[in-house]
Amino acid sequence: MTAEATNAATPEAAGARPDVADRGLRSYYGRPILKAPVWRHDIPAYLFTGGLAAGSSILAAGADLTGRPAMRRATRLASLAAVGASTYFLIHDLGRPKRFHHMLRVAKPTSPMSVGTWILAVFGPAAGLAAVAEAAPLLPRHGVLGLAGRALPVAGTASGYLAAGVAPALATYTAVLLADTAVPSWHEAYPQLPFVFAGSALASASGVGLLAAPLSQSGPARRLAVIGAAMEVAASHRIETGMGLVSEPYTQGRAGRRLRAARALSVAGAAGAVLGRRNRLVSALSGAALIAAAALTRFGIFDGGVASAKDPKYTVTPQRQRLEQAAAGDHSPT
Amino acid sequence: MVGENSLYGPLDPALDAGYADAPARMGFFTDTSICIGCKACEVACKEWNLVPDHGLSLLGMSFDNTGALTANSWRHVAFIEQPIPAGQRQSPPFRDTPTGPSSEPATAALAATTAIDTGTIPGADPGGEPESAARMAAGPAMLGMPTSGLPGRQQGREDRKDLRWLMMSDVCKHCTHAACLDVCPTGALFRTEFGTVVVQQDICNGCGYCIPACPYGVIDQRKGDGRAWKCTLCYDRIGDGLTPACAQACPTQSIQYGPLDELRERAEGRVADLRAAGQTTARLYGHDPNDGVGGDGAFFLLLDEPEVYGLPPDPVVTTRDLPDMWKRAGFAALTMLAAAAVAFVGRSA
Amino acid sequence: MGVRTWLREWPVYRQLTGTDPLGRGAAAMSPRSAQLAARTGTADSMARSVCPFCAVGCGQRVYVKDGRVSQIEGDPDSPISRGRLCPKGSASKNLVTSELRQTKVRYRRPYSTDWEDLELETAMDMIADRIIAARGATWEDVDDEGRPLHRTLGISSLGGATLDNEENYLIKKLFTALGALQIENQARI
Amino acid sequence: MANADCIIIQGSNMAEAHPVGFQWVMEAKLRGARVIHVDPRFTRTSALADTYVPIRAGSDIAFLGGIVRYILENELDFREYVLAYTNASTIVSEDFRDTEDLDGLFSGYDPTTGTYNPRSWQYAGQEGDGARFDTTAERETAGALQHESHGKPVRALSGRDETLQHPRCVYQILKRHYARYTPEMVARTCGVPVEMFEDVARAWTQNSGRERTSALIYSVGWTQHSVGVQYIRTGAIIQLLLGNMGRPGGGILALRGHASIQGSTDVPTLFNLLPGYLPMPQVKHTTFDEWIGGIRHPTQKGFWGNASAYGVSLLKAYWGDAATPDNDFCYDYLPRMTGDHGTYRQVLNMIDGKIKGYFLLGQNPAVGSAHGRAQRLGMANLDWLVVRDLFMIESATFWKRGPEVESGEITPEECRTEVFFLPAASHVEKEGTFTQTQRMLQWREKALDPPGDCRSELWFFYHLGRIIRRKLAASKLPRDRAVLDLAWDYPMHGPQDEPSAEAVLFEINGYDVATRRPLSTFNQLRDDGSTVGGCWIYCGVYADGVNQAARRKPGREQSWVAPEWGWAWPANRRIMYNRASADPEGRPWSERKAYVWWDAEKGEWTGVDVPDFEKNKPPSYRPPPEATGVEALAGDDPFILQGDGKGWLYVPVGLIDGPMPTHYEPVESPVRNPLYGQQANPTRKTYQRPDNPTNPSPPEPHSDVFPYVFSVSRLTEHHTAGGMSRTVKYLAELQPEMFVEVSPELAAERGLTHLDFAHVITARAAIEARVLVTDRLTPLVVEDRVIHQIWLPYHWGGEGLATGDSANDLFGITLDPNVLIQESKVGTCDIRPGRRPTGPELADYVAEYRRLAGLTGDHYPPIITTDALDREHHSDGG
Repeated sequence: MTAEATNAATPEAAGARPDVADRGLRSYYGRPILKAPVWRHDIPAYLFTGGLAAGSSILAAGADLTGRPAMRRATRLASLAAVGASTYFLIHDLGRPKRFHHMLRVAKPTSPMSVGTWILAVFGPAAGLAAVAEAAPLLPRHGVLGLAGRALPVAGTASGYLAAGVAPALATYTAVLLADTAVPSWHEAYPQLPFVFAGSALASASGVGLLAAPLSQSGPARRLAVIGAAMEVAASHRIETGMGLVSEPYTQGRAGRRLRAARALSVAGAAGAVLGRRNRLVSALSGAALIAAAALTRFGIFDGGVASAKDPKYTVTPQRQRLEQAAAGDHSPT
Repeated sequence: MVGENSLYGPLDPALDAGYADAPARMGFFTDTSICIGCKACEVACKEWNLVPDHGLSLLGMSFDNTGALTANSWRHVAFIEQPIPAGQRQSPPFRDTPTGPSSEPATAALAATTAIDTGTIPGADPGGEPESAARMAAGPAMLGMPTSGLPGRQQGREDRKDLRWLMMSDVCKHCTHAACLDVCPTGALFRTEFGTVVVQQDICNGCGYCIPACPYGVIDQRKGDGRAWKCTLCYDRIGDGLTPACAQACPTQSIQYGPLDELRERAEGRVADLRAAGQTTARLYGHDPNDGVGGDGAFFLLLDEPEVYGLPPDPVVTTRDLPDMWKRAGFAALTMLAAAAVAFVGRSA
Repeated sequence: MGVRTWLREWPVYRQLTGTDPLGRGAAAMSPRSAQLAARTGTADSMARSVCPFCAVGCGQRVYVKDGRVSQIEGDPDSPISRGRLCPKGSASKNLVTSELRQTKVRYRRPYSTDWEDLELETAMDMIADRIIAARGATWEDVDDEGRPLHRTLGISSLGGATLDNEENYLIKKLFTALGALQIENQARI
Repeated sequence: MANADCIIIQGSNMAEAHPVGFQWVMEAKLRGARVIHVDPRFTRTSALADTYVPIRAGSDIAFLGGIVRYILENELDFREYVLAYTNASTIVSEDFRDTEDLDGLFSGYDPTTGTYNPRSWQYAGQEGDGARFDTTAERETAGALQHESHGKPVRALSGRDETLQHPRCVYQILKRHYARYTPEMVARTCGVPVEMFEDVARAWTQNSGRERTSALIYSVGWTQHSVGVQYIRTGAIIQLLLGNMGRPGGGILALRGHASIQGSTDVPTLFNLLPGYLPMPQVKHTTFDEWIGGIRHPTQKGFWGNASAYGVSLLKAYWGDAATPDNDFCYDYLPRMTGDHGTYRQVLNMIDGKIKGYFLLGQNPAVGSAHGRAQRLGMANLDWLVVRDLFMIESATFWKRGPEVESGEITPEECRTEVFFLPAASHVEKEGTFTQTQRMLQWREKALDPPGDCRSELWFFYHLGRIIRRKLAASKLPRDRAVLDLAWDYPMHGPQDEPSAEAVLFEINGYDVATRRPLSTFNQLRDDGSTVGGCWIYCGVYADGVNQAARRKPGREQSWVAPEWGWAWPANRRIMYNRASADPEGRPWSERKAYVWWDAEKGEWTGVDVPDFEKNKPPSYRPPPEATGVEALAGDDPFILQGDGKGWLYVPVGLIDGPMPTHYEPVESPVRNPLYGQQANPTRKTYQRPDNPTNPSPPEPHSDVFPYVFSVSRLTEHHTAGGMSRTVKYLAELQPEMFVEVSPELAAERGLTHLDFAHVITARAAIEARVLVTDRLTPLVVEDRVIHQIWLPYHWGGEGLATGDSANDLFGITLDPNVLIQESKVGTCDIRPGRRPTGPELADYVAEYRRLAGLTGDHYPPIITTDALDREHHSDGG
């Protein structure tokens, strides 16, 4: 440490000729300017489960509409499970979990997390009821329960459509959640991030369809898998390459590894979805791949942002450039 | 009241936050040119606000053993040693002394790797940017003398001409457009009638969203406690007409408290005086209502570039782009529905 | 609490009906924040004191609540310090309320490896006996030329620079009467 | 101070040690004053100064002497002031020989006693008076401390030459004495480049005179030297020559380090003083009159003329009704001094087992005093030790923890010392007065009762006295009369029977015995036993029965002098000798610097401050020839406590090491004295014994074993020995670890790395610390060789939250002859990378260094390093 740090202090190691060094990055003892997010794995996990729940309800509604009961059943149950997990992750990540209900104190359009809270407040029950409706066949034919048994499918369909209506918001607001921070690599990515999340939400949901639904019913899932994966891969590619310096964190370290793996799995999953349309096993495998890809994408994006917050250069350099461009016109001292 | 500048641009934050007849906006002006680095502000703040200690660790960052603003340090005094002439000094102290190369870049680079446990999350991480730390310590002097590079390159006698020791007491900026406040999902962070930004500890549930939202890296989470903490500009004191603890203690009035308008006026005058006295590098930071955060409630007079003190050179509040963000999210959402439709319509009908 | 009042205190309701639709300030203010006040204002008593560290003599105000020091800060009235304090002076509350501060008499008997407790009265009595004994054993009445000395060199004392003038006065008065000459303080260090 | 046009800070790190006081320097700076900081190390004070001048530690007199020469050679002195208010024109005895003649010695040196006979230093025609002054005894008893309030007795009348041309007038003698302190010599000695020196000299002189004033600020950076008093004297000479004394924005400000350190010398807890700087009697003073005779000269001018009244009133305060004219007011009860009884003598006596009991009252010598090892070994050899403190300090646990326990030199099972730890009351848990650094008394109100067994010293000593008196009540021994006759009843109050501090302050102030009415000025004190006065200079603090020290009229509601806040001695004067702020005719020297002046209409002195002069004595007043005391002060004698009413450029009597400051090297120095053959102070107080070794200095061999100069001082974040700061979490965390500062050049030379460990070695000890490599330290060229200086904070010890080795362990014990203050600001050492050895190896390690330095057996550095004496003898014809 000593030796290398001492070297680092000499311009040679700093890779700077004197004249360049002057304009080179400066910082307060190399310490980060920003505070890195304190969120643990819960948040990226939630990003994934939230997307999965959203995608699944959309698929479920479609299946309901087009008479694909097996796929409907699978996706509705997946949706409930996912939204349940989401709630757990969100509360578990709080510094004061017992105060989770404080989220309902206010409704702030400026706070994506507040908006998300209210979205979940609508989506959760709806998705839940839709899933419960799948229990109708198990109920006795007569008596009160019988009555319920006959009413449930209707209610299920209705709430299913409601959930599907809210689902796109649920799947994409999380992109704003990350983008609406000072974390350079998240904030700069705000135009693409919603598409990454939307795409991988659809892809992962279709993954469920491919896993659970019989070949006869999984046609839409296959098409959706291709579209979703395409969106996800295309949008993340732009994030990883199109933002100059702040793209860097997405290509390095853990974030880079995870995003590269995600891309591979997405492509494989989509291909499998198409090519394996007559093979139950291949379909199931590609479904699993798409789900894994979606999860890896979220974790990768998350890691990239954290890395960008921890290194002052991602904060200072872009701002310096901005100032120099501004000063290019007038030379008034800042 | 929601106005066109509610998210960006000049604004009276108290009015915007619904205070009909709010008192004058109060704030801090920290004049680093007269800071003696005594750290009375750090201690006075902790005594009044009952802030926990930040732990014992020698950081080797000159006399800074606090490291950064954290949940357990709401004032932080930065120390920077630079082997360059301070503007006011009339005779270079080290002239004719048998001094070799300056050690400051090297020592700063080493200091960049020291660890701190501040009892908070994320607290103050070592940066892993020794090169940029070295350049901080080298100072802007070379800009004036293109022939010489970083001090430390030249050899022989009389290398160190002079020494400048920068000291600066950092604090929460109480932004006009406060991202921490806007992203807070519980309303724990709120705008006071004085235009300051305060965390309400009876509300905060430690969701942690405010922490990555702050463009200055001020707000932080306390271990064990789980909640977010930062400077309150002594909301309880100023409500009773008292001066915030740090400003009251400051021996040289480097920290000045008062109505923001008066402070801005005073600051302009001070900069002019310093420039006239040869302190050409003196500049204000965070005083401009037209900057990226609509101006800071706590602004500074600096003698070097902001990043040298650990401040972002040109912070912009993230919520400036929020409307665009929602728009993009909306497109993506519609795209989802469209995609689903396509997928189902396909050959199923 | 009736549903009505509950509703009226619900920030969302205040956002919708009040002047703060974005829930940034007025609407989001909590009950605690609403009646927050400086604890100096609610203190039981305030004593005007002087900083115990260096010799500048900065004025301090010491606030007491429920028999404990609740705050110590600079006295703005002081023409010496104008209400300002250095880090040490600012830490005065910590100094007097520190958990490390000793509040019980401790006694270490000869050749012992540890402290033991002792009653204050007992300690005072033991110390008095030891002074009398040491004085008796080392008393010098006259020098070899018969000139009066009236002293003991068997007892020493060091300290006083952080004590009050009144305390130093009594220390000097008592030791002088005892003939104990060797009284010294920080001024010589 | 805020009125100064130039502020020179030397021997003080004001911004760090006195931050709140520094606000006035900053204020002056904002008003355009030039601030100059002269210091071995670039500190937070330097950072805010306009000019920083690095200087070799221990060479300040050479630097200031250079300023004196600059003034005299260029005749830049404020002549009118100098003529009227100083002794510049006084003629000195023809027997006087200067250091110019004797290679660094003055005439009258006696090698056998190591002291001077000042006979030849006297004013012409007064040689006899020198004999009244026994320098040997004066050194042993730190006689010069009395100068805190007054000069030594001299007779008023003496020959003068107003033209200042007489070769033996003080002005010419001074000029000759400093002739060799040229800028080049300053550079050679101090390492200060010529033009930097001249820059300071120019700034200082150009900002002094009729229209402008310069202030000089020093603190323990000057006092803690073997020639400390002469450091301050040199500053005083400059300020007198430039006319900066007694005037607003001028003067010399001593910054003291403890809340009441001024008070603890005014109302002393010092062996050689009684309250009000009355000297403790020496054995030769067998009667009251002999004692007083030693204080005042029969024909002297000034307020010390009334010494007998002060003495009697004190004895009345001590022994009340028992003190009567018939028994000399119990003068016989006072103990007598026979030599040095100072704290360092005591410590060595402890080691030798001569002392039975020791009280530590808010003091932590194990860390705070020089030669910590001797301190701890001394305490380990007592019968009993009483420690009164807020916290468990190193001095209370030396038998349990500490370097000697680690090295096995002290083992609890074999340490006989009986230790009582009594918890003390904090400053908010008791009431009383502190005297701050500008002589101002401020009353502290009590906020609450102390917790548990915690008690004030007032409580402890009052009740201790009560118990002792009870136990001795039956005694018939004559020695116990002094105790039993003691006036020792003070009203008590509160649940803890706390004695009344106000009652004590009332006694200190003094009162009329018959009426018990408080006195309002020391002029009312009498020597017939009709008045009581516990400390004459404090007389007036309880004027009109009002506790003047408790006055708290807000500063903003009164003039900038703020006379109604607290109370300053003497007689609430904020600037002493302020008569000098007006010219001899009583007019302000200039409107800009008006302070006090003579109002002819009213026929009285007036101004923004209380005139430090008799209110109605006109400038034109000339005393009758036979007059003595106050009456003898002329209308233009501003220095009312001096024997001749003048400011002394030349001190004919009272100082042990010479009438004029002379540069001597520190006792431990890497270089030969560039100015004289005499290396170090020839009259310094030494204790030559094996347990107090001194590193060799030239001309001795082996000085290269300890090639570096080191200095220690304070950090803003900590307080002295750390007992009040390393125990406080908010302070400990700000400076959590012991460290040592070195220059990059020294780091390269010794292979030291930033933040790694290094250890520092002297003949006494080796201590370790983390390394801070910093440009704030710079090597200097002295005598054509590079001198490296290192710096350490001295706050650390083994107890508290932040712990570390103690820098004071590095020092030995050598004292200033005038006041017996140790040299603990400069020494020589070696520094090595890595941690020091531990356990027994540590002792061996240091011993090996002693061996290399030739410090074996009982060889000690010679006091005299010039043969001038022999030469003189021959010239005298033997």
